[in-house]
Amino acid sequence: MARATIPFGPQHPVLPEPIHLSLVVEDEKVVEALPTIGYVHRGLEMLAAKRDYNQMIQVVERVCGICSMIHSLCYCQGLEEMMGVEVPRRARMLRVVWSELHRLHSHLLWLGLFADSFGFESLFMQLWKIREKVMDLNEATTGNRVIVSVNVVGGVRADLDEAQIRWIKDTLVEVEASIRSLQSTIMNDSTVCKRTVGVGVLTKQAAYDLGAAGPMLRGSGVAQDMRQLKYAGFDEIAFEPIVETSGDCWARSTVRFRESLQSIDLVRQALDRLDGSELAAKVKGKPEGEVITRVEQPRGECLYYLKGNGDKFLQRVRIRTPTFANIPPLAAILPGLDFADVPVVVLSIDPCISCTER
Amino acid sequence: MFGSFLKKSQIKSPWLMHFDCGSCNGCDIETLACLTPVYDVERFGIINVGNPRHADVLVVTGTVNRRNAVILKNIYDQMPTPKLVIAIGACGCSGGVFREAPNVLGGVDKVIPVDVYVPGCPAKPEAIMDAVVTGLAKLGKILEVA
Amino acid sequence: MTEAYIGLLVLWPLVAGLACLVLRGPTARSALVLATGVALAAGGLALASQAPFTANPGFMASATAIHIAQAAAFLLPAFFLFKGLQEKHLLVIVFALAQLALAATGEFYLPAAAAAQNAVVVDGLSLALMLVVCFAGSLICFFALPYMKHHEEHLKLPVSRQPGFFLVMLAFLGLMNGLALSNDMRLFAMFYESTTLCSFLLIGHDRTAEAKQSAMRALWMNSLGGVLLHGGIILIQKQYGLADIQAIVTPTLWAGASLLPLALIAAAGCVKAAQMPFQGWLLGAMVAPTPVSALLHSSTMVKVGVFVALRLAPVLQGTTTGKVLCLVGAFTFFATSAMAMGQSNAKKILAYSTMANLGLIIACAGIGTPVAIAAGIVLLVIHAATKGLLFLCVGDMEQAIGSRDLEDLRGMISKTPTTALAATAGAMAMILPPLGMLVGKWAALEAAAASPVAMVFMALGSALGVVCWVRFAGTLMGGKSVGVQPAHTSVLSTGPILAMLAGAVGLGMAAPWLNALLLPAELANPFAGGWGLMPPMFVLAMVAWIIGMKALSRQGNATLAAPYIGGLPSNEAGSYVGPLGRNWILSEGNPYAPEIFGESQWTKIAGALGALLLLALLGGAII
Amino acid sequence: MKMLPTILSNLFSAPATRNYPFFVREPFAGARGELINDIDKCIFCGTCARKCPSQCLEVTKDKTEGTWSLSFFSCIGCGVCVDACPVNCLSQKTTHRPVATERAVITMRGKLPEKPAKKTEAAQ
Amino acid sequence: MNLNTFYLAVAGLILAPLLGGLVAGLDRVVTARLQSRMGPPLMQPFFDVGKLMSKVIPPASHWQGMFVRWALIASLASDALLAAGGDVLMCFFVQAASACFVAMGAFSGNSPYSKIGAQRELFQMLAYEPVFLVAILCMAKAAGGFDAFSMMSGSEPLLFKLPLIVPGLLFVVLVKLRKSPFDISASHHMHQEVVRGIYTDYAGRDFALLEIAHWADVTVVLWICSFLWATGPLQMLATALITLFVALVIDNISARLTWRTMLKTVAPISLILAAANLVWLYLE
Ligand code: SF4
Ligand code: SF4
Ligand code: SF4
Ligand code: SF4
Ligand code: SF4
Ligand code: SF4
Ligand code: SF4
Repeated sequence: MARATIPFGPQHPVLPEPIHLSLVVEDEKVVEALPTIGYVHRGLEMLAAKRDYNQMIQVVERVCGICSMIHSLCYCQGLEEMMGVEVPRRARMLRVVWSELHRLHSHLLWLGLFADSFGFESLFMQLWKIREKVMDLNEATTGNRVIVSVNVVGGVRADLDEAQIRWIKDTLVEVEASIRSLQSTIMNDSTVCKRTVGVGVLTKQAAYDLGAAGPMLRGSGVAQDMRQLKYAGFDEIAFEPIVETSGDCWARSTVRFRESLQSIDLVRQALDRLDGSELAAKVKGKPEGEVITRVEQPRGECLYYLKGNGDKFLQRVRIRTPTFANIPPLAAILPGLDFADVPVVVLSIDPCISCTER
Repeated sequence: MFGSFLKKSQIKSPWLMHFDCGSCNGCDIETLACLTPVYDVERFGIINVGNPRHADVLVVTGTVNRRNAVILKNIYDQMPTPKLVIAIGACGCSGGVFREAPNVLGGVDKVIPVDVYVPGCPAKPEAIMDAVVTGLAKLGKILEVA
Repeated sequence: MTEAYIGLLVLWPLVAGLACLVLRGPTARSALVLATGVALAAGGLALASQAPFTANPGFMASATAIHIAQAAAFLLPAFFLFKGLQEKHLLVIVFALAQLALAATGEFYLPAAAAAQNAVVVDGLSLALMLVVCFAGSLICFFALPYMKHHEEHLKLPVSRQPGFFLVMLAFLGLMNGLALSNDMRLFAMFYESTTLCSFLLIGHDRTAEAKQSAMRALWMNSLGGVLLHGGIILIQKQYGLADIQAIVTPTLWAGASLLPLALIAAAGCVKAAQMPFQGWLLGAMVAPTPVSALLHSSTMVKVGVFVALRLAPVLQGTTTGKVLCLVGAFTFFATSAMAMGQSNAKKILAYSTMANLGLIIACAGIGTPVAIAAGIVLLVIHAATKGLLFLCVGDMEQAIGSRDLEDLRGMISKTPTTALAATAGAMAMILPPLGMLVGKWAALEAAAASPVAMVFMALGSALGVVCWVRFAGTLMGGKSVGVQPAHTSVLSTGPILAMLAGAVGLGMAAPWLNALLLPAELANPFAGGWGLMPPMFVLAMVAWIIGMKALSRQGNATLAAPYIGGLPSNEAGSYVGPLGRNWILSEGNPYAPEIFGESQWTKIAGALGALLLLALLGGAII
Repeated sequence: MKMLPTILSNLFSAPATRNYPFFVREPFAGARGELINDIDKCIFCGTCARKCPSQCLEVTKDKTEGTWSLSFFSCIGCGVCVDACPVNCLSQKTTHRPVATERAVITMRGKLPEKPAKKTEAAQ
Repeated sequence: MNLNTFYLAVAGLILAPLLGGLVAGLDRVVTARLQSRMGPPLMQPFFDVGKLMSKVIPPASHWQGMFVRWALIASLASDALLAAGGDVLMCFFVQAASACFVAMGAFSGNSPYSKIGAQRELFQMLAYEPVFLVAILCMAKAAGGFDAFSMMSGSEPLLFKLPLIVPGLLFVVLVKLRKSPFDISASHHMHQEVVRGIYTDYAGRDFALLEIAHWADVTVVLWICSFLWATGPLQMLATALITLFVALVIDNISARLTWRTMLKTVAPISLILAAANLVWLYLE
């Protein structure tokens, strides 16, 4: 049987982002997969030497344009911890609102791309049509569709008025109904199941051993979610991680599907808890010391290590992103797959290369 | 008549190819959003193709770093002429917020000629549509002259 | 004069072969082989110009000839028995003994059959086979001259075995001619058995363990065929006292009678034509030098099988035996096409495709209408040219690169351009309209309107064949071009290839007229029915050819675009700069879907089904 | 199969497409679009340039005149400068910045305020 | 061959690709509407081809130009054949030849995606050709002749005698239109692991000609489908349009399958149904 090499990427239509996989296939079955990254590396962490700790908020937001808000949230939380700032309750709840809206649009986006990876174009279109409503919510409340720039050290820069809160709630009712109408397609459609059920199975033990994160981990049956750490406003909000056990592409998409509904619920809970407190606390002094903070991004656990030495420039900013954690499990499940399933499985980890390489 | 039909069709059928040349995904996703129902650039005859040999318009997002510059050049060279290049976002225009980062070259025009720049971070889908229209108008002028 | 030509066709090759044995020099051998080829071609054409005719040349019509045939009926099995004992091969022994017993029954216990009215009867069918032998066979013998020289250089033999080899090769042609021409069952049986002998000798020529094993397998299977044939002959002898083939194949003779004798003979044909489950011997024949495979596959041996079936066809029309035979052929067509799909060994692909096409001819024979028979003969002729061409090409490429695996033959277009292009053209000739094979297949499908199941098998086999050949041709055309490497060339290897190519294409284009020639007078309009489509299609094909060549000449000198490999830079043709900044080879390989087209499971399952169908063939005749 | 109701209802209802550029939706009130400077108000204090995360502003001044230049290709529209400006002369339109075919920098000149020293004193 | 046949053939030669282009335009508009989009103008495919015609690009292989032109001629020939009332079986074989040329051209290209696309195209041919062939045999049996005229001149719709070949024909249409779930060798849309698959290496003018050949193919396939209700030209048009619409709907409600699934399940099932129909015709 003859072996063929298929260079998959870095410019490849299935993946909007550049990563390269040298796939060796035999009879269109993968026998070897060698990943290469570095095509979107920018050297972002080193910008900390040139941008002060406040300016870095805008920089770390651009680690990734999909869950940008959650990056700045994590960064700001780290600084707040380092500098001992108490964030007002309204700001913490607003952070939940926007971070969950980000998760919602990220999951819809991902579900769409996932659908497209197995050639279900109309599902992609439908999901992205729904997503536009969420993008409108972002734009109307913060001024930008994608990179909302609401976080500052000590709180947030934007606020919601009553009319906006009502509008968000109304829109979310519509969005929820539209998402639910696609549930049977994503979870039960026969052709979809043909492509997802039993494809790219990652066992619970392997997920744990290889250090998977986020929906990839929860799809394999491990109930771990950084929101359990009760950062931002999660201390007051009822939250239970969503878990599936089959560990295949179906489980990962189902986790994300259910999480998008859960996010809507979390936004509602947070909106109900908005009180009249300040938007941002006053911040005094310069960051000093080191701190590690973690948040749950749509793709999983994200970790920031920050070190300040009393200067306005941070001495070190290190970011470990969820996709980075999910690449070893991916490399483990690729061999043995049908070549046609490679994009499905690669997308099932929700690869975000720009955060992996920063 | 046939000749003018061919000229017209070059403006009526821009197939675009998107390359993420070191972006943060913000602009990529906005570019992709252009294809979806609310924006639907297929109205202009635009198809997103994944293959430079079929593309007329190269849409580049991102900062351009030392590693992907050669890939960008490769893809550009593989496109048939006449071709348009659209640089998307602050990153594509100049390197944006990252232009002083160590691995960033800073802007698509450092590697290949750019026809239209779309500022913004991320560029809005409307702005991207504007860019295509502007680019095609530019192409139309070139064709008329030639 | 006619008789002299017949003598030339049958005896000259034998004599020339013997001369090869005596004059051992390569020059003399080449001269002899070339002379034989020319003589056969000339003789064949001379005879063809007179057809149809009957004749009684002394060496075939005399009592001595019959005596020789009777003696051969004992001597040949005796030789097989000897071989079987020598190799301790049980099946060979059993079948040789059975043959001896049958020969004895025919000779001593039954009244002798009446001699045939005419010893030689030449009609369209025999003419077709004879011309195939004279032209395709001769070309293959020419090709064998440089091939065997190279082959022996490669094996580093101390003493050349070529004299013996060419003796058998040439004699084979003569015997085949005899078989095509003879109208007496006893003579026919003698030629039939002697082809078994020749193929046994040729397959075992290399004397390796594998060659020996394959030769023995061919021997036992074909001896079984011999047993069936003799069984049929003896039943006819007992029932009618006939040995005149023309008399036997008149449908009125069999009205109301059991067709068992004919079923037996048809089954013998199936064995020779390597129909399921007897595909094994023809596959094994692949170990022999390529000219042998080419000879066995295109112009001799297997053609005996379909020749027999087509001979009997008029009687089979509309009978159960005919229907089952049609199924046997159609099923083999389908099953072997599927097995070809799962193969990367180029010679095995050719082998399976041979069986498939023979299956199609057998199916035509089973249908038995004049239209179907004509289609079968057209297929027989064109298959000979096309398959001969493909074998020669693969043999030539194999000698150039030392492998016969399709994966290694990838991109041969840049190494041995002429041969690879000829092979591509051959592959196309197998599948494309308006070339002959496809046209024959189409005629067969339309003629098969009587049997829905056979039609479904044919539809499947047809698709499988198309896919298999496109992949074959595509693989030769594709791949990385690593620059033209000089390969050995000889006029005697490219010459026959080009001649075969001309034959395959020319005959393919002439198919409607060929078909018309073979039909009875009232149907013999070359453009009746769908055949009328052919002339416009030729015109179109010509136009396409010209336009395509223009495009080729325009693009042929263009600098090629760098390959699109996801934007990665390439260092040199066929590689790219991949992980770790290293240079990675862009290797290529076809998927063969072994879980669907795996050889072993098909051999088992399809073999069993084929065996069942063959039993049904015999059983159907008894009932 | 499960998608059938959705696509059929799509077929029989109006498309979701906004026919841009023939139809332009009213931008959201708070949208952060094109950055503009009411240069007459600007005091060329340079706060915006210091705070800008993208470092795309440059403010210089000589004795009587100041220049404020924005390399708008690098502006990320974050609005930090708008927030920081002490005299609120910076603002962001709700519409996006038009596309350009050339690289350019926006440079604005203005008179320095009458008594800069006084102003600083007053602030103190 | 009389003059009438000749005119018909020429009409088929010219009209069929145009019809195919319209079908492609209709396809894109209806697909867009099913996805809640406005979609391109109806004439968009013609602009696309015009655009491709005027592009300048080096070929990926010296042979592609030749194969493309052969494919185009074969496709047009199958159209003309059908229009002139020729043998439908031969029309099918001629069209298969066109597909073979396209695959050969892709094989001779230099990108790995093009070659995988060609391989997959072959597997697709393997899956749909027998089904299509058996369907045509069924039609021939039910109509009493292999030529297009006898299939078009029935007094009563063939559909009543041939209900079981409908799934098979739909399968063929989906494959030929390159629609989900069978857009395996080349997808119209960007996101496929093999890029544009078999079309990856074709570009510029060659690609434009290929597109025209594809239009001609689509016309032939839809035309053959319309034989199912061939009691008059309007009915045939309606049948073809309904077939097209059903194919588009299926495209929009299903994911792409793999060639293994196609070869192991879809193809055998539709073939068995069609074969059952054939046997049934004989038993009747
Ligand atoms: S190990 Fe520490 S000191 Fe050394 S290069 Fe890394 S960060 Fe710098
Ligand atoms: S732990 Fe991080 S820095 Fe260390 S080798 Fe791994 S990826 Fe590199
Ligand atoms: S996916 Fe990665 S890069 Fe994108 S927002 Fe999330 S963590 Fe950031
Ligand atoms: S990894 Fe990035 S920051 Fe480090 S040297 Fe390389 S380019 Fe520079
Ligand atoms: S311009 Fe902004 S949104 Fe676009 S890629 Fe750059 S950082 Fe991301
Ligand atoms: S909007 Fe942000 S990036 Fe732009 S000039 Fe102001 S601070 Fe700088
Ligand atoms: S901060 Fe305001 S006043 Fe100061 S320089 Fe900037 S725009 Fe002018």
